[in-house]
Amino acid sequence: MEIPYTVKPRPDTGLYNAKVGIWLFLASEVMLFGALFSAYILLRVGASAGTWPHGLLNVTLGTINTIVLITSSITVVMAWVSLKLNQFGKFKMYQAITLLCALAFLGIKSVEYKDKFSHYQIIKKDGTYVDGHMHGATYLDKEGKSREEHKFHGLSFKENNVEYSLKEVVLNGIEAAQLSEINEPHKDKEHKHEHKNISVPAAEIQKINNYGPWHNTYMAIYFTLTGLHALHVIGGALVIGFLWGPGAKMWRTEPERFTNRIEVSGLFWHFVDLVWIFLFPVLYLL
Amino acid sequence: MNQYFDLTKLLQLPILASEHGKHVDALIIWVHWLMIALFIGWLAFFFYAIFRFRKSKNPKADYTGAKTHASTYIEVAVAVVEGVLLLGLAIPLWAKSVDKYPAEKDATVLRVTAEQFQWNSRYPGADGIFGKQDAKFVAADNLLGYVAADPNGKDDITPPFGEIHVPVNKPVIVYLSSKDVIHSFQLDPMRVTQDAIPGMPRIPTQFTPIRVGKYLITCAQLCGSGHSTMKGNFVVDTAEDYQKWLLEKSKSTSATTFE
Amino acid sequence: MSDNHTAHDVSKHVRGYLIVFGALLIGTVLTVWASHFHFGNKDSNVGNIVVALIIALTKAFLVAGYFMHLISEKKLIYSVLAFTGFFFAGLMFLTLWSMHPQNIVHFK
Amino acid sequence: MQHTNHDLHHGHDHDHAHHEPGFWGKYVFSTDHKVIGIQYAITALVFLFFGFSLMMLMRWQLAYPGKAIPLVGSLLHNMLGDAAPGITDASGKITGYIMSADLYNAFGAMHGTIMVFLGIVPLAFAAFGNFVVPLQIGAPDMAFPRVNMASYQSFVVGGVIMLVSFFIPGGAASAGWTSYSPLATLGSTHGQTFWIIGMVFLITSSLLGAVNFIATIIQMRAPGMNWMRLPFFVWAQFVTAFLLLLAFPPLEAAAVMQLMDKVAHTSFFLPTGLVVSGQLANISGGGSPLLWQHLFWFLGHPEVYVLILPAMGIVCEIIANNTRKPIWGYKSLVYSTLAIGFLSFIVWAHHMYLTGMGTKISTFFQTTTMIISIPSVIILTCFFISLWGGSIRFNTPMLFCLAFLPMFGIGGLTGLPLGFNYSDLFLHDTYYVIAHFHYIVAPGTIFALFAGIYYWYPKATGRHMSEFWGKVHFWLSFLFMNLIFQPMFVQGMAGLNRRLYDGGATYAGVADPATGLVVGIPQVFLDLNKMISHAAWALALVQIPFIINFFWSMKNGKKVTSDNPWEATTLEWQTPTPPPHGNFLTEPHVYRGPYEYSVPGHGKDFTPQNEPEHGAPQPIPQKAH
Ligand code: HEA
Ligand code: HEA
Ligand code: CUA
Ligand SMILES: [Cu+2]
Repeated sequence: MEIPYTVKPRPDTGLYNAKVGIWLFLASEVMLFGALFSAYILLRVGASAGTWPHGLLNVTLGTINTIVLITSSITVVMAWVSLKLNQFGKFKMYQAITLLCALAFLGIKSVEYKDKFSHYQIIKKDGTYVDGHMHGATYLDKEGKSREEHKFHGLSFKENNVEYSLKEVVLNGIEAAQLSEINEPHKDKEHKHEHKNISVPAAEIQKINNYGPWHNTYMAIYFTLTGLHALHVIGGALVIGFLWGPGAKMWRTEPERFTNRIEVSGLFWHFVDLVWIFLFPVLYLL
Repeated sequence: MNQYFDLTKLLQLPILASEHGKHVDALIIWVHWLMIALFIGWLAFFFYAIFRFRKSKNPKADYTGAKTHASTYIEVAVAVVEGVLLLGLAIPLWAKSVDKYPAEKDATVLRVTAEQFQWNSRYPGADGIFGKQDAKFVAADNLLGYVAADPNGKDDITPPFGEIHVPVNKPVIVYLSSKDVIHSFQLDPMRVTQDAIPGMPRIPTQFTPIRVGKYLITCAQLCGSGHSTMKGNFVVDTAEDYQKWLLEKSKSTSATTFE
Repeated sequence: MSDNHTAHDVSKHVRGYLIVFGALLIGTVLTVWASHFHFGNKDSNVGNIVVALIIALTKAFLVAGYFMHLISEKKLIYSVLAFTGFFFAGLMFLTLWSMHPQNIVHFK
Repeated sequence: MQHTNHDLHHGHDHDHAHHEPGFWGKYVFSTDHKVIGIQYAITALVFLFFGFSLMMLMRWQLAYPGKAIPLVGSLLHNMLGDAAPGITDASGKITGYIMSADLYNAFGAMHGTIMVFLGIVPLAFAAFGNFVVPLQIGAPDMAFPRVNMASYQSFVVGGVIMLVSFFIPGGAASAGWTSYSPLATLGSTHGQTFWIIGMVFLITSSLLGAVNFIATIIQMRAPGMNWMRLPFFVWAQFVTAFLLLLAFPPLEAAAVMQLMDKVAHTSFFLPTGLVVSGQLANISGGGSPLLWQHLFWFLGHPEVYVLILPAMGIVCEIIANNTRKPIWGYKSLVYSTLAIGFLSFIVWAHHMYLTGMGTKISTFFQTTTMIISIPSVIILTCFFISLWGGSIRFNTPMLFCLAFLPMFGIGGLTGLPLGFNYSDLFLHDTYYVIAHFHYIVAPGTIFALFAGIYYWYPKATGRHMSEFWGKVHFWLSFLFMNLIFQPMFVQGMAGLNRRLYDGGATYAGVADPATGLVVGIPQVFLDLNKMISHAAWALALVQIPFIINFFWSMKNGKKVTSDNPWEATTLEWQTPTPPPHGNFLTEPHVYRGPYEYSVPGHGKDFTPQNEPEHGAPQPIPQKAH
């Protein structure tokens, strides 16, 4: 006996196996992201006043990425339609666009990530803050010969066993007395912070770290959610890529089954898009 | 209430030294009555059935089997009893213990801060007010970040680790917190258990000791390699002894800081 | 909708897909635009959250409904999703409810 | 698709042409649900025994705190180093090796993890589900054979990661199987990281399995096999699969967050102002330890029903078969199971009563907890009443099933005092809890699984396991299980806490000179530890007959005389033995419910599901070539 309903739907359910499978899988995905969204709400509600950043992310890039994903969604649908209409060439074309969109999305995301890692916050010994992008750092070696760096290498670092220690860092950003001034710029209209280069001597630094996941719970959930989402994008792209390249052979042998595969992979892709539809406002706008 | 069917003997519950404790025991005992009744009943039926319907005795099985509805009644009965225990005892008693706190002035108030693997206590002293705390001031010699400047803190009393005294027959309010991991403040004779969770300052728990004696504080939450040894002494004194103890502690206090 | 489709009624849907696509683009622009205003009373951004969520939900409905064919999907799929939705709601609300400061016994 | 004889043969040549599977293809990378089921079974049994072995070592420490471990002491030391430090006598020479507190905690955490996620779930759900479900619904295989294989491989990877973690510096995870943060996250060793990654693989495995089972049961039921004709075992697996599908992802999310806390130094579960070993922890803070508990128990409680439902399914099959009569109240069984599945998602916080829960929340969760106990009562009651009027055969599988009933009864009933938070106040974290759930999972689930092994073994191998040694295995296991877990109730009532490295010695009762009354745990209850431990080791010994029986019978067991040795009604017995690739020679048609035993007016006392209503029974197809 062969396995039934791999292509034709089962009469009483009206579905073929893979369709049932993917929807069940998506159900579990809903619970996965659902739990993370719950965590997000909880951390946000629990965050003490002024510590939750607003307008930290680059909305333009976020918007572009949203559009990129939406576009990829429509091309996925069109690819499936093309197969239904028996236009294999068009299918190839649409899925190619889909894959390009996937790449574009990941590219833009990595740019955003990179930006966050070069964005620093300094807590000075006097309890005030300096916040901005790393402009440069000056280090001194034993003989007091100074050395300019564009990147921050920690309070001290070693290079071919010469010990360099931090003299000062220059951030391009703002100074603030309270965290809230940094995190809620929209709240206080009175003192307008325009960005300028601020140099901070090592001696005044109480704590310095960049906006990696460790920076605060917002960055933590931001990196976790978008990172997990990015993994889904990669996974989806791999599947679609396979069905576009080597997997496409099946079109000649079992066209119907191949069309189903495209539909199923498409369902997954739309789900990834769907998650982003919520991530975007939640992380970028609110 | 339960002197007629005394399961305490059978259940071997530890000595009871707090006022509300008798209710905890009562609930435990009532539930166990339910369990025992069900279990015996079922077991009896069970053995009778497998004995009477063994193959050698009953070679031909009966297609329909039991035609009774008794089971439904039993199930309903179980549900009802559970409901009664729930609405009659469990819920109201819990509500009482977490919602109705005595006024601080007619209670013995103390803070207990758990850390791996011991119990710190702090009394508000004569003024009855604890010193302020502020994360800013947390430092090696002041791990709870008490504000040195705060006058209320001056007379606070901090006895050595794991030494906690309270007077008998007076409500006790303990404000729990933890420095590092989750611990659980457990006083079996008082029928008290409450987790001490970092980041949740001052989770309160209350009870009224009714029996002078020296009791054990145990930790009821795995908290690391020293979990099993994380015990403390909880001494219930007569009012006078308590005052004496408090007096001598308040002398030595200035010396004892945290750590 | 799925499997047993004649080429004809698939092509009928194409227009629909394109309209949805347009709607999604508009929705995207809309959220961004809306985020520049402040809705509701001034020292709480609940208003904005509501607005943003409404737009997001609409977009989600469009994607799920049309791109994922949900509006014309089989009963089985609906019931699976219904359960999932219920348990998801349970997870989120019960957790948030339990962790609401008012429902945790602590010094007030 | 009715095969004519011709294309049936064709089908076979075809089969051969396709997979001429060598050893690897046949036993290791097989996509045949039966082979995968057996792979799961053996692997899980080994893990089960391993998990038990960890506990036997812990039981030594509990019975004889600080005494040198006999037999394997130096072995432990050689493998784990200072985790099993040496102890010296007066002259300073090493007299033996003991278990450090950290090792005890690691073993405890891993015992829990291994037993639950690498022992019972793979055996009860994956192994039995894989082997039996497709056969019982009349399907040629699972819906997605390759996914099925992937699920098993992911399970093995997860298991290996867990095992490796014992040998990394600092040893395995040691924060309990519940891995509460901050304890799990603080500290510099990587055992917890391994645990999390291992869990991610195990979760993936279960998710793939769950999707596959549900799809299979929905899509691949043979003609006539409508929902109310499904054997109860299939129903149990169906609900179980949904529990895994929807309850595991939140734990996966939690695991990801804990992983971030561990490797990316985030603070999802770490609050502000943590003070670790004398100084302020260098973390951003702002997280919540309670969040982890909620996400863990959101899985945790459904998980416990994952441990019991398949067991109930097995018990149901075997009771029906050995009472030779239909199960009493099949419908209420099904609905109760669905109810349990549904409710088990909204009771989880009964594990968190003492985290400082307000009245509203505790009322809600107490109530749901009490409600969920009712369907369990109904299920058990149906099983009891099914005995009434039967013609009971006491073979080994049946003995294990009969024992399951009261054992589950004890475990379940003792859940009630835990379910009321006011009594849990005292019982929480004591050995009463340990006894509660072990009664359910050990003499409960494990017995049901033993029963299942003895029952389906002939179908899988074509041979019976020895009845005699089976009975020996049963009676002795039954005795020692109870000697192990019954005393734990007593200890728990006396206030002895779980997870105590020294078995409670620190809390040993002392008479207070002032008042004369004894506080702490009276010595008698601590002495029970020795008795329990001896019983545990004895339990291990009496598994030897089973292990030998299990392997020996593969070659030398009594050959089955027919494809249906137990004279059962369900479809798995209407196939050749062992079933060929593709299971059924011709697609079976189902005409009736699963338990049509002793139907009045029928010659024999069982009527297979696929036997046509009128006329001669379908000839049972003989072995494939
Ligand atoms: C398969 C596993 C399983 C099952 C089925 C259950 C079932 C139940 N459990 Fe249990 N439980 C666990 C596994 C399980 N539990 C585990 C592993 C833990 C500890 C986790 C940890 O902290 O490490 C735990 C802990 C635990 C707690 C937390 C205790 C604490 O930490 O303080 C609570 C509290 O409510 C609880 C309640 C219940 C209840 C009310 C049921 C109910 O569903 C029970 C309903 C059943 C009945 C009421 C029995 C009816 C019996 C009959 C009808 C037959 C009688 C037959 C004869 C007499 C012949 N359980
Ligand atoms: C399914 C779950 C499960 C199972 C089956 C068991 C089975 C057993 N458990 Fe365990 N246990 C847990 C889950 C389980 N446990 C959990 C979750 C905890 C809490 C951990 C924590 O605190 O974090 C715990 C804790 C725990 C403790 C408390 C430790 C402490 O708090 O410090 C103890 C103490 O005695 C214990 C003992 C036992 C014993 C003696 C068995 C015995 O019943 C074992 C019986 C096993 C067998 C009989 C083996 C069968 C297998 C074979 C015979 C192999 C055959 C092989 C082939 C044929 C190839 N367990
Ligand atoms: Cu502190 Cu356990
Ligand atoms: Cu539970």
